[in-house]
Formats: sequence, structure tokens, C-alpha cells
Amino acid sequence: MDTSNNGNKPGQERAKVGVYVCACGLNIASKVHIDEVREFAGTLPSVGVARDYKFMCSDPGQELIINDIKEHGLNRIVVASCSPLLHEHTFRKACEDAGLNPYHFQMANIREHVSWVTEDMELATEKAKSLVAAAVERVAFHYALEKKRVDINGNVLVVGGGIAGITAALNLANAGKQVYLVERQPSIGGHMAQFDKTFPTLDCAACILTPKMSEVKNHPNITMWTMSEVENVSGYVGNFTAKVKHYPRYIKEDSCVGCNDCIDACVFKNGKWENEFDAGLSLRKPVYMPFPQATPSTVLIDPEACLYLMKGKCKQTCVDACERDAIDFTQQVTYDEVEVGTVVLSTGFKSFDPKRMPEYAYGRLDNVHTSLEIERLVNSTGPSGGEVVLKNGEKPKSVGIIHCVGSRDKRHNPYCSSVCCMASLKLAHLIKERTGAQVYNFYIDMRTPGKGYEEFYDKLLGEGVHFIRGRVAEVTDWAMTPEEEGKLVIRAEDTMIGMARRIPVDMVVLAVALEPQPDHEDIRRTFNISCSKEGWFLERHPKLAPVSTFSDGIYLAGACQGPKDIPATVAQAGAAAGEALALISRGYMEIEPNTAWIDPDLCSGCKTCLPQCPYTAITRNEDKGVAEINPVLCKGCGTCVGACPSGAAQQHLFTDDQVYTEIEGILSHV
Amino acid sequence: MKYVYYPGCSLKSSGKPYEESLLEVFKKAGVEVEELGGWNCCGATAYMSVDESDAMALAGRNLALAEKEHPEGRIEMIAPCNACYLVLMKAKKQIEERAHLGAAVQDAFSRAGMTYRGEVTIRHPLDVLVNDVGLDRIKELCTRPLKGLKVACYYGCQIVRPYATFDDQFNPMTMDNLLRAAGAETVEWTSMKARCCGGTLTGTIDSAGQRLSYIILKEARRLQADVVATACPLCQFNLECYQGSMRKRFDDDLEMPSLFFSQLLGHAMGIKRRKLGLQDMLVSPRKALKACEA
Amino acid sequence: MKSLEIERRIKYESEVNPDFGKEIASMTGGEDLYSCIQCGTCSSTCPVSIYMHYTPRRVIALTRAGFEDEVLTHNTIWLCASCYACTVDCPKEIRITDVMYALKRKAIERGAYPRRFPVPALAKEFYNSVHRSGRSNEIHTVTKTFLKTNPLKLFKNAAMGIKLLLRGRLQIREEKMEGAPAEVRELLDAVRQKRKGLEQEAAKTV
Amino acid sequence: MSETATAPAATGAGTYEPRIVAFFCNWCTYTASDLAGVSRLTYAPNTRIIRFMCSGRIDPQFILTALRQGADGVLIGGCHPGDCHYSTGNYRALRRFKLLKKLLAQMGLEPERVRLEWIAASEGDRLQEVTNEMAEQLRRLGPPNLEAIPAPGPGEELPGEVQELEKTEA
Repeated sequence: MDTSNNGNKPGQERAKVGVYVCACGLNIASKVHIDEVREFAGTLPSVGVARDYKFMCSDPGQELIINDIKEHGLNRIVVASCSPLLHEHTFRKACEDAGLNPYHFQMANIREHVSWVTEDMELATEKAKSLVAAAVERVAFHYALEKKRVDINGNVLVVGGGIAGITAALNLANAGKQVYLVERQPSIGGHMAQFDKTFPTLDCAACILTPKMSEVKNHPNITMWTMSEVENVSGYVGNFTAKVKHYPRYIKEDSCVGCNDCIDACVFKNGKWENEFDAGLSLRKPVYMPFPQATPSTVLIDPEACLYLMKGKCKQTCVDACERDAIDFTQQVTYDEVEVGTVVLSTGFKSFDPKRMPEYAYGRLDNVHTSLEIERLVNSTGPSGGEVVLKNGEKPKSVGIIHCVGSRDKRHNPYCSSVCCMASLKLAHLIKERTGAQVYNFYIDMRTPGKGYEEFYDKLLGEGVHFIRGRVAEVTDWAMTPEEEGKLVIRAEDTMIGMARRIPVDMVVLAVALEPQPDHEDIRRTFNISCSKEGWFLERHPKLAPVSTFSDGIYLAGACQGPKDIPATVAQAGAAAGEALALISRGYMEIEPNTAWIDPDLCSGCKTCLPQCPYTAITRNEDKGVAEINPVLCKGCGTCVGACPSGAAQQHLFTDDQVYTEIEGILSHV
Repeated sequence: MKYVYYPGCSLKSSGKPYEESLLEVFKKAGVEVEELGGWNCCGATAYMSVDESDAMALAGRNLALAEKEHPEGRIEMIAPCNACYLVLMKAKKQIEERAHLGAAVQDAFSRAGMTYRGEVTIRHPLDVLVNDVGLDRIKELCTRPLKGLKVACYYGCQIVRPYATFDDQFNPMTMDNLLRAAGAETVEWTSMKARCCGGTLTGTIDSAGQRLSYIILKEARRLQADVVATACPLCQFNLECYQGSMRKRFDDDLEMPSLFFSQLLGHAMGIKRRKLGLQDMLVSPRKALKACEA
Repeated sequence: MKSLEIERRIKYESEVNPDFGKEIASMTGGEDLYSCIQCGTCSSTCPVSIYMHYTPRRVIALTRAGFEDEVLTHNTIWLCASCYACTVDCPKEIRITDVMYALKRKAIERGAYPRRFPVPALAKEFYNSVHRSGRSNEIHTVTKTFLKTNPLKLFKNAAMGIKLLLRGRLQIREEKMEGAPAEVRELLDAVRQKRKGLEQEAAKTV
Repeated sequence: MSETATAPAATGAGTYEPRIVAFFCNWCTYTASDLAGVSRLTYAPNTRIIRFMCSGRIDPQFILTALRQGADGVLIGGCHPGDCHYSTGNYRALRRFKLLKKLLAQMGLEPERVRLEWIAASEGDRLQEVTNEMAEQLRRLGPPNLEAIPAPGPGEELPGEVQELEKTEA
């Protein structure tokens, strides 16, 4: 039982409170009469000192508190400023520096909850007063607590093996940490592996990515699991347990050397199934290598295609062909359980399905492609060996690239996908280079912020690529003039000229939006984090904590947090790894000592609380006939306390006394 | 199922063949209709251009009338004209969504001894025939299938835009399915199906308006359609009655029968030409229909 | 060959109506006027934009900028055939067709519409015809419209008219609704009055 | 002026501004209320927020006390079902809330005075919506009848019934 932590009970000493009202520049002062609030605080019986200051979180601001504690012997502190989620720790630290127990502190949120959300200055001031009154009354019932620490397990789980996951994993592994990299696909590499060139430098994606992929594969500190998913996660920061599910690839990974003999030997002489990696532009066999640089360079067998796995009947020519007996049809789903202290989520994005916009004729008319399909066409390892060709094998003489397909569109995704403008410029350049075709870009606004991006745009303007500022209404095969016969006609208003235009082309490229992964909800729940409205994972703070989440120890990298290009993704992955390392190298993390305890004198042993606890931290001491809470298992939700009929269960920092006085305080005034 | 029938002004004049054929088809298909007593013009596009309250109250009055006739339960009102169909739907929405307008309408109606309960659902004949009667039943009824007849189904704007209530906004299919069930073959022309026919511009700004109608007819001919089928009196009027002036204007010997889908359906159901108003068309469909009987 | 006469083109702030945009935005369908990003989808999907003085996109820009005369006295709003293509294609879900209606009403209210232009004339004739009889009558409406705007048109379409008459597809006699059209007129007046009242009240309370 | 209904704007001092006491969980709804602040979404000016770690901590007595102390309404905010930071606290809150609604009715208090909403960290706008709605409703109801609310102290039937409810949990 956790009495050690009860410290001096309320009432043992008279509270002498110092109240500090922050103006936060004009953030609070513009809506709240600061001096009025300060004077009001001064009138409250238990208040010894009441001051206001421009920026309480600044050093001089904190100095105020420290000096007053020393000079006036204050034993309770209230700061009325921003949200405790932002600065509670700052002011607790100040109390500590002055020799006061940090938990003798309470914060009143008069910025996020008052000045920023209230129009009327008088009402705002009144509200601020009531919040201050509540904090002052509550803090009198605060008592000293010991800090609670958890040790941080040094292992890290990285979920998603695209360029974000690869970068984070390598940074962590190179720092000597054990990393588990989990990838759903048969190979790591993600979208970047499908690209040919990267903007704005036009260096070859494979040339810069492949070495990193094999580095991951061969790194002693990295356990790389492909065709795997995280099934569930339990525990808390410092000590997570993750259950990882491995799907069978029907190939012994350690035996296969990627000689591809089995593929040639397969009873299917030609490919018959869409190759996912080529965005469906090429066909593969039931047994196949995802792509030449696949890592691991191990073939796999598609159970939805393989005769033997479906019907149990096949000559199994592949088995005969494999000298290393790597093929194993008996493989089943297997599981691993790993202990990690921190997690980096890098689950990436999915590209928009243009079938949802029938006006662009994708899937209805030939030679209408998504940008990803074109990435494969221009790629030397792609289905056409790097040739940009039409369905009939000829080179296009004219190509139209349509921007913002599924982006900036309330009916689909209201946001800007941020990479499409540059990606479209890149494709325009490559297509022109490979085919000499006339290339038309149809854009709403050209967005090229970033190092060397605007320069790249200039370059293309110089190359004679056509730019038409206007969103395309329709792609049709219906000709109005002879030269439109047999062409794809793009209809748009050239808004710079202020006239409608019809441009006949041989090929249309749809720069499709970036969307959250379809299963983002499941991932979010598995890791207990939040999502934005669109389904992107929510960072703790848009500016100051862009890679942290609201769950300690879980960090975000890459497009799973929002549309990003490669440079931004890599930078963010590095940041996420850095955050994890900072936590690991400190070795421990301080957490709120807000655990619950039970007063044996009051407990009737009714067992009401037992089923309430999600962590089975409560047991019944049969000899004493009372319930007891194991403070190590208790995570401090207080659900048992809310249920206790006799008031025997209490929660540190949220005792009944503290809550009741806060309620009274908040209403006593006004 | 019993329906309230709101013909609208055009079906009493230039759209007479539509009304004649539609009522015949309904009779065959067992769709019971009763014309709304004392109905008035829906206001079309003109009223909305002059005064909003007038437009909404004018259209709304028909809804209130229907509710007065049938004080109990929900009412299904058939509006065969695309313009009426949309205007009535819009009025319903506006009266229910725009606070002041709604209050004003209620007030005026009650003083005129009517109440507006919002119990009327506006239905288009295509919707009723496909979704209430059903294609199987239609097939059974078509004793004289339109074998070998190639039809270009033209839906017009206002039954799929802005509200797509019973059909796909981009590629509507109900009329195609209906006439296929009647044995006809229909052409693939997604981009034409709901393209504007010019509306009233054909008469006022004829150079612009008639060009829009011409584009549709020309495309129908290119796809070797024998006949264009329509579901709106204004569309039909534009696509048929102006062919004479189009021939001069675009120096083209264009001659494309443009009928109401109900006339074709009625023909397939073995109903007499006279009863379908087929003899009252300016561009005679006789040749086309003969061909498919042979 | 266009004439090469030079023409001075500049707009002074004193010539714009700064409230025009807000005015239109407050009318039915205008709610999202200010979310337009000038992408031009409306203008390219519009089947008649090719005949307009200003494309629909520009009309929205002009409206927001307070260029009232340009918007109300040019042909754009009157060419709109209400096909709603722009409304369903707009990526910002602006109800452009309804904005056009709002502008048409403003033009008529201010008497700013182009006089000899047949569309507004037709609208008003139609309006009157229904006001008279509770129903619209094609012959009367069309005849009156052209008498006011371009009488020659009447003869152009005479042949067609006669054909239709012979086939009973045109009514000379004005088709009247059952009951008294007067009732309808009174109803409409009542609604208009009441609504005005409500709006003025609402305006006061804010 | 536009006819479309708009949320009640914070009217100047003087007019009756109902007081809403809000009990929010730290992880979802309190974060949402911070987001509402950062996004400058103004809402009913007399909404006063008290933070808990989890909506599961909220004792029905807190709600009655708030009403007794002069709140016109109480808003409870927690994570959406399945999203609770402590996996099941919000379900507990829901069970107690349902019972409390019954009791309020028995006491002759309008049940609308107490409302429970699942508001996620990203739903600042939802918070604005809910508080404005509630303020509007409370304005119509006027202040509560304090006699109806039993004073605290030993032998209250409420916790007992809650206890029964909690016990029905396997």
C-alpha cells in the first residue's frame, strides 16, 4: 500500500499561496484585465503574494517565484497562464529550485481556456478570476509527493520500412541500440524504391536508396521483418511489449539466394497476376521477386495464385528447380514478441484512387495514368525498361499532366498534398527528355517552396514545357475538331488568358493526392495515439513537438504524419530517432505520481473497485479484508476512485478534497 | 402504389405527346396517378431570376396543395419535366432549410388555409418505372420489343444535377436500362447524356443555344443512333423543333427523330401510335420504328 | 480584324462597391463565395462560357472585388442556362448556379440588366404570364419577349410555330389553372412581405 | 444578412450567461479544448474546465456538487469508445452517466443539464459546437431548482446504486 507517498496531510500546515498572473505578451492581456485578476487574487484569504508579469515562463518570471518562496516563505504556488500541458513542468521545476515540493503547485489555464476563446473582455476577466480562485483553493489541499520514475528499455520498434523507417532504424542502430524494423510488404524500400529520379537534383532514387536498404539488412543491431505487421502493443513508455505477426512467404529466407530459378521453372510460362510494385503495369507469376533490388532479395509465393497452395495439385516444378530446397509450402503464420522502450511509426501514405473522379476517365480510357504508374514507366527497371510508351507501344507526341487530382478538393481531400507540384515538374522533365513530346501542366497554383525547387521550375520553363493555370474539368475522347480525333482531349480554362481551351494529347498523367493509409485507424488504436480529421497521425505540438505524440515514447516519421517529400521525410525520421535516443540515453522518464491508493480504515472490502482496474493492479488482502493497489502496476486513471462507494480509494493529485475544492472555487466567484 | 401527378405547363402544350404516352405507359404498368387539382406553374428558371420568395412560394404551393388533398402520411408526387422536378425539390429544400423563408411560407400558407408538412417526395417517371415497377415487369410488358433499334438516351441536366437522387451524376443509366429492357440497343456516350441542351437559350440566344442542341444531335448521328430519347419537354423541344433552323444555320441535312422515352416504351408495350402522340412529332419516327418492327 | 482604337482601362477604388461581395455572399447559394481559389473548373465545364463577356470564374472574382457594374450589366449571368455543371464540379463546393441566380435578381432589382437582351425580358414575361394566369404559356411569353427585343425572330420561328399549332402542341388560348390565379398572387405577396419583415428584424438583433 | 443559423455568439456582460462546469479527460477532450484555444475558436464564455486524467475518475457526486454550487449544467468529456488512454475508463464513465441521468429525472431535474460527449484531441471545433449548443439549451431552461438536489453526506442512495451498477460488471 502506498502510504509512504502521502506526505503531509492537508490541514497540517496553513497554506500561504503565491499567485502569479501571466500576461503572455498580449496573448492574455489583450482579452483579460490582468491587474484586476491580480488584485482579486490578493483578496483571497490564503494568498500571501499576488503578482503579474509579462512572461512568467521566462527566466525572470521564474525568478519571481523562486525569490518569493524564499523571502515570503510561500508554501503553495499558483500560476495563471497557459495550458499545464505546455508549462506545468517549467513551474514545478521553479518550485523545486526554491526548495518547495514541486507538487505544491497548481496551474490555471487562462490562455487556451479564456483569452483565446472568449470575445467579451469583461466575461473573460470574470472567468479568469474564477479559474484562479479554484486553483488557489485546490492547491491548499496539495501535499508533498515523491517523483515517479520508469526505466527506459533501450530497444526500439520501427514500424514501416520506407525511407523514413530505414533512416530512423539506421540512426538508432548506429547509436548501438537494438532495432526491430517491421515491414508489411515483402521488401523494404517503400514508395521511394518505385521512383526513378528524385527532385530537384534528379539523382537516381535506386542509387541512393539501395545501399541503405542493404545496410539495414546487414546491420548487426537491426532485426528486419518483412511481410510482418504489429498485431498489438501493451505496456507504457519505457516498457512496451509488441506482438509481431509474420505472414508466410513459403520460402526459407535464410536458404534463398534469389537466383530466380524457381520463377523460370514455374508451371505458368508467363506472368498472369498484376505486379503491385509496377502499379499493375506488368504481370508476374505466383512465385516472384518483388523487384530486382528487393531486400531481402528473396522470392515469395502468392497463396492466392499458386496452384499447389490453392488446389493442392501442381507438378511443383519450382521445388525441383531449387537447389537449396528453399521452398516450403508448409509455412504458417508465426508470431514474435519483443520488449522495447520506444516506438517510431513510419507507416507512410497511400495514393488517391482517381476512379473516384470519373471525369478524368481513369480506368475507362486508355493511356490515362496515375503519377505512380508513370514513375514505373520512366524507371529503367520498370515494365517498359524506362521507355514512356502508349498502350499501342508508340511514343506519345503530347502529354498532359493534371495537378491536384484528389487534393484541394472538398469532395475528396481538402488539403494540399504538397509534393505533387514538384513531382509533376520532375515527370514533365523526364517525359520530355525520353520522348520529346509536348508536355502540358495543368495546375491551380504552382507550389515550389524548398531548396532548389523554384530553380527547378525555372529550368522547366526554359525547356519549353507548357504551363496552363487552370483546373481540368474533363478528360474525354469525344472530338469536336478533326485534329482531336483519336486523342484524349483535356478541357480547362486558361485562367491567365481567361479563355476555355481544349488540348488534345496522347497521354494523360494524374498527379494523385497523398492519403492516409486505409488502416490508419487500426494503427492509431494499436499504439494509442490520435489522428487528425483527415487521418494523419497527430503530433504533440505542430511547431514545438512535431515528431512526438500524446503517448510518451511513441514518435512519428514521414508521411504518416502528413504529406511530405523525401528530404522532409528523412529530416523528420532523424528527429524521431533523436527523440528516442534522448530518452534512452537518459535511461529513465519521470511520470506523474498520480497513482491511486486505498485507506484501509475506510475500505469496506466490497470489491467494487477490483473489476474497474484495466491493469489488475488491485487485489483484495483476504486477512485484512481490504483492497490494496500495487503502485507499480497502477497507471493513474483513477477509475477505481470514481467508483469507490466509501471514499477509501483516493488518487494522488486528484483526491476528492482537491476536486471538491476546485469545483467550489470555480463557482464560488461570480 | 398511388401517386400524385404534377404535369407542369409544358406537358399541356408542346410536351403533349409526353403526357399522352406517359399516362398510357403508367396505365399498362399499373402505376396509379391522379392529377393534382388546382396546380400552378413551378416557376421554372425564370422565377428564380426575378424573385426568390415568389419562386419558392409558387413551387411550394403545389406541395402544400398535395398535402391538403392527402392530409395523412407521405405523398409521392411525379413530376415528368426535369425543370419542374428540380424546382419542386429545390423549393422543398429551401423552405425546410432557410429559416426566414420557411417561416414566411408557413405563415402565408396557413392564412390561405393550407399547411406545409414536408411530407411530399418528388419523383421522376424514370425513377418510378425502374425502381418501383422494376425492369423485370417492364420486360414482361414489352410485347413488341424494339429489336434492332439503336437509341441515344439523353437525360438532360436537371434530373442529375445538382442533386443525384436516383441515378449516377456522371453516367446516368436508368433510361438506358429501361429501353434495353424494352429490347432496344443504347449507345455509349457518357459525356453527352447530361450535357446541356441549351435550355431556353435555343430561343433567346439561338446562335449559342442551338449549337448546344446541334452538338448532341450530331454526336447521336455519329454513333449511328436511329433516334434520340429524352425525359424532359424542353430538351425534347430543343432537340426536335429547332432541327429546321439548325439545318440552315449549320448547313447540315441533319434529320434525327427525337422522342420522349415514354413514347418508345409505349410502342414496345404495343400501345397504338395515336395514343402515344407519335403522329404529332415534327421529325417523323415512322422509318426508325418500322425498321425495328420488321 | 478588331478595331485598333485604344481604350483606357483602369479601376479606381472610388468606382468599386466594397459591400457588393458581402451582399451576394449573404444571398442563397452565395455562402461559400469567398472560398473560391480561381481554379477555373466552372468556366471550363460551363457549356456557354465560350460566349460570355466574363467567364464564371472572373464573375466571382469581380463580385468579390466589388466590380458591380461589370457583373450586372454584362451578358455572363444571363447566359447561364442553369445546367448546374459548375455547381457539381466545383472543388470548393460553391453553388455557382445559385450565385448566378442571386446576381440576376440583383440586376433586375437594380434595373441594371442589358435592356434589349432577350433573356431577362423572357424571364420577366414568363413571370408576368404566370402572375396573370397561374400557368405559363409558350406563345404569349415568347411573342412578347421578341416584340420587346428583336421582332424579326418572330418570323424566323413562325414556320415552326405553325407546325406545332397544327399538331396541337401550342395553345393560342392562355391555359389557365383551375381556381383563381389571384389566390396565387396574394399568396406570393404575403410570403414576400413576411420574409422581408423577418429579415429586417434579424438584421436589427445583430 | 444571411439566414443560415449561426452558433450563439458570446453576448456582452449583463445578459444571462449559463455556467457550464466541464469535466474533461487529460488525453482527448482537455487536449481538444487546448486546440480550440490555439485555433481561436470562441465558445460559450462561462464554460469552466476541470481536468482529470480519465473520465473514469469522475464521481457522480462531483456532478451533483457542481449543480448544487451553482452550475447550470455539467459537461463530461472523454475519449471516443476504443480510444481511452487507459483502455476502458470512458466506458465506466458512460455507465455511471446513464444511471445519473435516471436519478436526475427522479429528482425532477432536467436531464439535459448533464451531457456526456466523446471529443477527440483533434476535435476542437466539436468542443465549440457542443458548448454553444449546451449554453443555448441552458439559456432556455434557466437556472436549476436547487431544492431538487440532495445535500451530500452519509447514507446517500446514489453511490449505493452506482456500487450496484459497478458490481454488475464481470
